[in-house]
Amino acid sequence: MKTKSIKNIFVEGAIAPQKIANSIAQHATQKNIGAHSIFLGQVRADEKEGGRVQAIEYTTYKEMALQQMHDIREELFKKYELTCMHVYHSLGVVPAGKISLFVFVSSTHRKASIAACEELVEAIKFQLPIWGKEILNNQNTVWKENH
Amino acid sequence: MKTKSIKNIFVEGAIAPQKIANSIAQHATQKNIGAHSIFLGQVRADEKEGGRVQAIEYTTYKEMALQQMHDIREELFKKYELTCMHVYHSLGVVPAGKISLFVFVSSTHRKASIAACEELVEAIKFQLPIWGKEILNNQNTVWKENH
Amino acid sequence: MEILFFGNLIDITRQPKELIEGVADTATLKQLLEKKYQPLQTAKYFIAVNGKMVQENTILNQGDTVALMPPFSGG
Amino acid sequence: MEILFFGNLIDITRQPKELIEGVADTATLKQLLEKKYQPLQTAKYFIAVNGKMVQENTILNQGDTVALMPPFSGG
Repeated sequence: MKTKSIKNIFVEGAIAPQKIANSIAQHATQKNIGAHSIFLGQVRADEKEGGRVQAIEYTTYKEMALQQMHDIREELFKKYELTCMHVYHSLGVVPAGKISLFVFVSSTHRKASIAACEELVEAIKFQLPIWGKEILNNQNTVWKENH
Repeated sequence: MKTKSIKNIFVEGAIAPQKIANSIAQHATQKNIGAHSIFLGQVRADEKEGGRVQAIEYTTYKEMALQQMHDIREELFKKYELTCMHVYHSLGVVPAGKISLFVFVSSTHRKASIAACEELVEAIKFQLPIWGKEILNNQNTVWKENH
Repeated sequence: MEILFFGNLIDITRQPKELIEGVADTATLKQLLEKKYQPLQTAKYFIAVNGKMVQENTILNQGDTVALMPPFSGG
Repeated sequence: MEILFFGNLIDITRQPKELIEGVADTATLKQLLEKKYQPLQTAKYFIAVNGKMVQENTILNQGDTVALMPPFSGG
């Protein structure tokens, strides 16, 4: 563990659009920000053998995920000229159509926020110990895979 | 002019965070969406010779801008597998700290929305006849330049 | 024929549009305007005819709309 | 030593964690677990010791936490 504080990224259940609006509004006081890049992951009602996805249930190895996220954050702040970076990921059940991932990167010029946001989304998908279990409308479950 | 309808992208003054939240919430019914990529342009209070930017006043050649935007939109829908694309740009005065550009691209898989959003932002900056005039706190003005 | 000016070009022309008739092509129009508004000679601008950018000299017809546009700076 | 199971591995082990003592290294632990939970033999998983991914065989000490993790699928 580093001595720098480890931020929590996890929220229980879906992420409300209002939370996103509030996050944006809070950045109006930072007058050196020119660009916000936001990525939202939304739960799809995919057709699977035997049913349609109704929801995804997310679990994590929290301690490791937060440490990894902390390291990813530090790397990106070193690599790009960023003003701020916020990440929220759902745990527990998120119904289809709702938001489970909210990534928010701000910078003075657009290129930094756009590039960092893309890199951050990939890192979250492939480096954070989080698992999604798709719950079908016939109550069967399928473990999600990332591509 | 094409026969397909030309959408308006312009809004008077700053774009409210609440509009962004509403746009996101409206996509909850589209169950094939897995990814939203959003770009927001925020007016910076840059220091210029003789003063600090207080606001930007935007003007456009509206008829041409909307036709160009229409063509850019069609190109991107051809190139990427997208579910929807929304663009809003301010006209008139937008104070520092407020949002003047809201770009919102949705797709089933993240790569399409991320790539299309980036391309769309570049196209908006360099292909749409829109001009920003920076209004300084000493009431001088400086014509904005895009890089 | 309607001539539209945008962005910092309006600081030069002091008006957003004017009507001019009997100009054969865009090259002639440029000459005419740069004589009338001398700072246009050193200004950077593009020309659009009826909402389409033109790079080459282009024939003008009655009823055309010609726009003089400095580099874009939206966003 | 605490062993943690995640994702679909819990479908195999039927428990999210168990305590095991006196195992020298991660290779030995793998053998032991794959004998106890045979479907683990064909499952795809990574091992982390105290929250750090390990690729090579790694010595285990008392008090270590070992996690067995299938491919991540967050987002």
